[in-house]
Amino acid sequence: MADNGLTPELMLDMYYHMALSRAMDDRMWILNRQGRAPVVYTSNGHEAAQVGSAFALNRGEDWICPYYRDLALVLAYGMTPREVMLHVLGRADDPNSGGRQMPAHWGHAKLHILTGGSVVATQDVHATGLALASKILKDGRVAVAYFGEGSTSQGEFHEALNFAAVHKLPVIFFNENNGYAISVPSRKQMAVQDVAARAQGYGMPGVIVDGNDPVKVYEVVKEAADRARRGDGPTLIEAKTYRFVPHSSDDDDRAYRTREEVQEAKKRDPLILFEARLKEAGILTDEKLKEMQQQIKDVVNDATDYAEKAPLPDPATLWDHVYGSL
Amino acid sequence: MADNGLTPELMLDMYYHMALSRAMDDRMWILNRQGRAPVVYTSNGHEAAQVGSAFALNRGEDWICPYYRDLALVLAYGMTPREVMLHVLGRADDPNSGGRQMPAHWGHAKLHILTGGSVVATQDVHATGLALASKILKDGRVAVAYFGEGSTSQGEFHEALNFAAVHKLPVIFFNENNGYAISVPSRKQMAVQDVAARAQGYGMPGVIVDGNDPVKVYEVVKEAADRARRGDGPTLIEAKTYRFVPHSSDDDDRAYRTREEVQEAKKRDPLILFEARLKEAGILTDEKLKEMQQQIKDVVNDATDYAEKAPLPDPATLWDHVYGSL
Amino acid sequence: MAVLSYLEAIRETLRQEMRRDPRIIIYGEDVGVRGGVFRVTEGLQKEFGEERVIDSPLAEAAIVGTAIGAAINGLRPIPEIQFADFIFPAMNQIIQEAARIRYRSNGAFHVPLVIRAPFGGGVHGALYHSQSVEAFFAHVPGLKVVIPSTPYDAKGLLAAAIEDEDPVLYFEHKAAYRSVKGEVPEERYLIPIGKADVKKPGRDVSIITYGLMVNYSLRAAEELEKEGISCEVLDLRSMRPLDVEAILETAKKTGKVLIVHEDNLTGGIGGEVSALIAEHALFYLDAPIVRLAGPDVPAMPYSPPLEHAFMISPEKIRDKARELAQF
Amino acid sequence: MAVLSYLEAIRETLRQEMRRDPRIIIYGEDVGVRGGVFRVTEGLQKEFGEERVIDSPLAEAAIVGTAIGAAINGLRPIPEIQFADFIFPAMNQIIQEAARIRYRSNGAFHVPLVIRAPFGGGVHGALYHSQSVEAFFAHVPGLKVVIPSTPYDAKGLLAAAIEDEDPVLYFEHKAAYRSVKGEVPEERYLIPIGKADVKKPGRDVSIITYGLMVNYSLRAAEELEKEGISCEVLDLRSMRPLDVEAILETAKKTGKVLIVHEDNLTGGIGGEVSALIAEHALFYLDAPIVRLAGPDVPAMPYSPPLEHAFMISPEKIRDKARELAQF
Ligand SMILES: Cc1ncc(C[n+]2csc(CCOP(=O)(O)OP(=O)(O)O)c2C)c(N)n1
Ligand SMILES: Cc1ncc(C[n+]2csc(CCOP(=O)(O)OP(=O)(O)O)c2C)c(N)n1
Ligand SMILES: [Mg+2]
Ligand SMILES: [Mg+2]
Repeated sequence: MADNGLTPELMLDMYYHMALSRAMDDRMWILNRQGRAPVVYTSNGHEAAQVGSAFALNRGEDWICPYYRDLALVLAYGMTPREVMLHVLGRADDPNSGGRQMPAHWGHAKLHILTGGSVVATQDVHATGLALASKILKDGRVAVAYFGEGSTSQGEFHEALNFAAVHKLPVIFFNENNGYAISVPSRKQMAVQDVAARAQGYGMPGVIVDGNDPVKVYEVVKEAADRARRGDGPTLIEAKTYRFVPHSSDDDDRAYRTREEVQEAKKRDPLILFEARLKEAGILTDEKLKEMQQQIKDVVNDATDYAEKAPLPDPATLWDHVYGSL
Repeated sequence: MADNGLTPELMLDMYYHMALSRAMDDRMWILNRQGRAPVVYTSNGHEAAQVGSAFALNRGEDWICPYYRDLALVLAYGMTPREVMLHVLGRADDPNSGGRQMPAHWGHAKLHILTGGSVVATQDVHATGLALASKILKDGRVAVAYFGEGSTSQGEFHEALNFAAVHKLPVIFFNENNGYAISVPSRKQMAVQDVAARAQGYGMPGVIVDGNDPVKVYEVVKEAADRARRGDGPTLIEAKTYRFVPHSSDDDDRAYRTREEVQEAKKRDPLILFEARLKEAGILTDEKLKEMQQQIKDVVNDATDYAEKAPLPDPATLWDHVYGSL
Repeated sequence: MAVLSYLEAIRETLRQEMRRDPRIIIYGEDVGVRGGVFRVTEGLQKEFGEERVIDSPLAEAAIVGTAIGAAINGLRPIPEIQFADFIFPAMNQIIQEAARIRYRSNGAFHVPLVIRAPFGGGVHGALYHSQSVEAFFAHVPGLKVVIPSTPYDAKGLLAAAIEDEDPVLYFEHKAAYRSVKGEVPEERYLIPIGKADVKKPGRDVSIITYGLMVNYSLRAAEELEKEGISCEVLDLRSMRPLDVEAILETAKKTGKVLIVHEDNLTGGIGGEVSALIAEHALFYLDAPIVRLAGPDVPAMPYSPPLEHAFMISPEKIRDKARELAQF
Repeated sequence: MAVLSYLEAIRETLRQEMRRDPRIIIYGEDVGVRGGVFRVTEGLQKEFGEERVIDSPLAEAAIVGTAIGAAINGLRPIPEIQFADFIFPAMNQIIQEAARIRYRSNGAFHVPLVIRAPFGGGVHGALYHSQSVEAFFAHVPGLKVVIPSTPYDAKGLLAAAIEDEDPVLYFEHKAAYRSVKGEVPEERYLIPIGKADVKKPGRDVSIITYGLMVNYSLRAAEELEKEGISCEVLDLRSMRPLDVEAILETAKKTGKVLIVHEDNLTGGIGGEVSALIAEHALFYLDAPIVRLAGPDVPAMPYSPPLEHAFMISPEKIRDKARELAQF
């Protein structure tokens, strides 16, 4: 594992962010069930794919363009748990949107996390545009768009990949393929098995990676980023993953998938797998793990308390930021 | 050649329609230069691809969804030269649009030629929808969308192919790849050589065919139509072709391609090649050719005269056909 | 007569219509197995099968565009856009294709198509699950746009939309889905598209509105009644075509007009309604024509204080109507 | 001062701005080698290179969407949509993304972007090369929409749009490209977005309009002047934000308002202008507010008699204004 640049410290840090994300996620759902958050989304199950990819980037400098599924990603990219909770609870100081957007609509200018709306696949095009500017300005940045496999049916996915390939832009298209678009299974979404199969038709590499393995994900993203920075153009990466809980707090996944299927998938829970692996490699000890779990508990509690005490937006601010100037 | 179902008579008829289209096309440009037609488009150079494909279909029953390049196609599909000229000259009796649309915006309900607008690639989706209905209604029809390679950059191209593949619809996507989208060469349009390369990513066959050979085109379209009717789903066909004249009468192609390039391409003029081939095979004699040429001349003259004498639309009809009923 | 919710009225109408006409198909994202994210189409796939209730790929242009093709080839498709906010990728197909096909083909082709979409705010949907998009389509000749305010109207307008030979956008207010209930006859009936409905007659002020705001306006009117102010509430029902006659009639009757909609003020339906009155009933007016509408900010924010500040409420309507009555 | 055509004014402004600011890039279909289908960008790729004047793939959502990304990462993109009619595939990027990014990010991000597109009819462009699409965007908070009527305004408004920190739609009337000429100063100047301009003062009737119709209205006003009817012609210049003050001022001054646009009547800018007057200047009016606009048919037909019947002409404006003066 040494030659990929991942030190034990970095791997522990990866694990920390995966576990932190899972804990934050669990907390958000509790807040929802308690009626304190009208709606929440989840990254439960996607943590390895997201954290692995984040660590392969020049965090805070490269652009990431997340979607609502990407809690673990933005945490690994530098958003603090307090910031996340301010967002989830729609507080005035939410750096993502000042409480304007639904939870999980990320955006953090200082961290180079692009603001996202709800319309799927638009960020694929934005990432391409960020990369176009990077190419022209020679700023050395790579842009990464994150998206679900369902969203690849959108025309804008296609337009983005085509444009990026023609102009050999420093952009990575990172697909989190969890097999479902809300209730629609991927066989009703596309007639091929793999999203990556589309890459060839655009003239870019298409890479499939085990989304439950953060190290593998780290490696392929690193390679794609290197390629992008060398001026060799975009890469489409498909991380095979699974969403362990419903699409959002408004969803009920029992309508469209069996409990057996979910249980089966959970056998490959990336958090548990990575924990075992780190322990096996002697990187993570029981003691360290306990310490980390306590730390995470504290951090999540702190973030929740902090956000719950934070003020809601002043209604008068409704009119702010429509335009820069009129 | 016998086993493909193309009798000498059919091949002569193919040739006739190719030559007729070329003559109609030339006449349209003359009308434009004389100020009698404000704008005209062309199928000059695309005749083999269009006529070959038309003959492979159940003409008048299967649906075709043409674009502005498809004069030879609609002629081979049964639109009469008079009807074409009524359209080109914006006459009231134009069956395509009653003089409402620009020339080359085809549509003929009785012939199952779907009405088209100018926005490229929308017809790809309509063909898919026609085929969806055919599958449900089991009417045995195949739908064929025709489009340029430039238009494959549109999101709707992607959405159509994906939808068609998922639902295994009886539809054919027929690309006329002439290497340019107005002035933009295909290397600036896509990072792959062949449009057909995209088929695999949708889970359908992608077939490249020499667009200057009407028989080859006929054969691959026939095969795709059989496949569609069998319930095996869509096919993407790419006919390699070339446009010998400017994009439209408003274009000046000297701005973006050399005369040498055009001359070189004209060495493979499908009309000349097919003529030579039919002569060689003894299907076309000099005498027959002369006779045909005279017939075409007469037909084109007749169509032009007929259309020029035909009345323009009554201004009061501006208000017709906004709705079926209010 | 059965009392149904707004949502149930829509579902039962879909069911009744599908039983009546085998050419009807429904499709969209999650409409099949899941029965739609709001469960409007729940149970329909079970009854009518996977071929008539289709879980489509996540692609709105394809959803609408293939529906156009299917309509032309003999079906009566009722595609669903999961949220009205997500209709923009299909704008090109709706405006450039569906709306113009009859006209551009000189009547040779037409597109009988009903596009259903939930719209509107007040449900913590934030910027992208709260939008009102009717004004974009009401501007387009060739389209019809209807918005029911009650379960009764929901049924009659949906049946009429399905019966129509042209593309109809049918917007459903998601805050009304479960909160608005009413009697709905079992048998099929049509409410003509393009006809407004006086939901409450009155003398002093005309409130012209549609959708959920009809319900809010009725509440406001009820309160004002106690104060001795008599409001007439005109439910437009159809945004295109507008019922010009009914609009002018109520304006002439009361001489004071308040137009209410949740959509952003500028460029909304209200401007058109006001302009019609200002051109054709100007001298009947006793007061300026007032519009009460969503503020001109890009879309409805999430956080409750902001959402509340954005939304039109019965109180806001009452206050404006009172002001106008006292003018 | 040099006399330039409307088209030349736009081209020279692009050139001047690109020389001034190296962050500006232009892209779109055929804008490079071909210099645009109308030749607006002719010579720019030669001067500024392939990296700053880019022939893009045929994909409007990508053209606008990548411009959004590029703008956020430090460039000042000026994408061209080849015809305004082809802007619909980019609707989602313009309305849902460009317009809402500042708001949804609470001001953390913004999108300085100018989308240029030729619009309008009267040039045998038929249904898909003649459309007026400004009303769709004028309805959207977060966007600005400008339409110049003269070469002078074309320059000043384009420079202002480029200077603006928010997305601006800049529509150019294609019938004005070569037919409208005027003096244009060499040096850079800005015309503030949101300010209308009295193109001709008058006493009897206010004609409120924009784009090519300003030129037609001036012709109509000139003729009426001979008949002793004095028209004021107000050029809105900016469809969003509207110059409410200027609109009310002219309405109050003459008491008779004729609103003219080429876009379809219903749901067009005219309704909004009329509603503003009916709410804020009602009692100054001496006559109904009249709108003269494109007919409510899906789009402009090709054949000359139909195109002629659709288009607003100086004569039609003159007749309406006269009628109003005599009211
Ligand atoms: C254009 C658009 N249409 C519909 C939706 C509603 N919607 C939100 S998420 C979703 C499914 C997305 O599935 P996928 O892309 O696979 O991502 P996942 O949630 O599985 O990570 C849908 C249909 C949307 N957000 N945008
Ligand atoms: C959506 C859209 N954008 C732009 C145009 C303008 N336009 C008309 S034809 C054309 C080029 C099309 O090229 P291609 O698809 O290769 O077809 P060809 O003309 O070469 O047969 C363009 C850009 C259009 N018609 N539709
Ligand atoms: Mg998914
Ligand atoms: Mg081409």
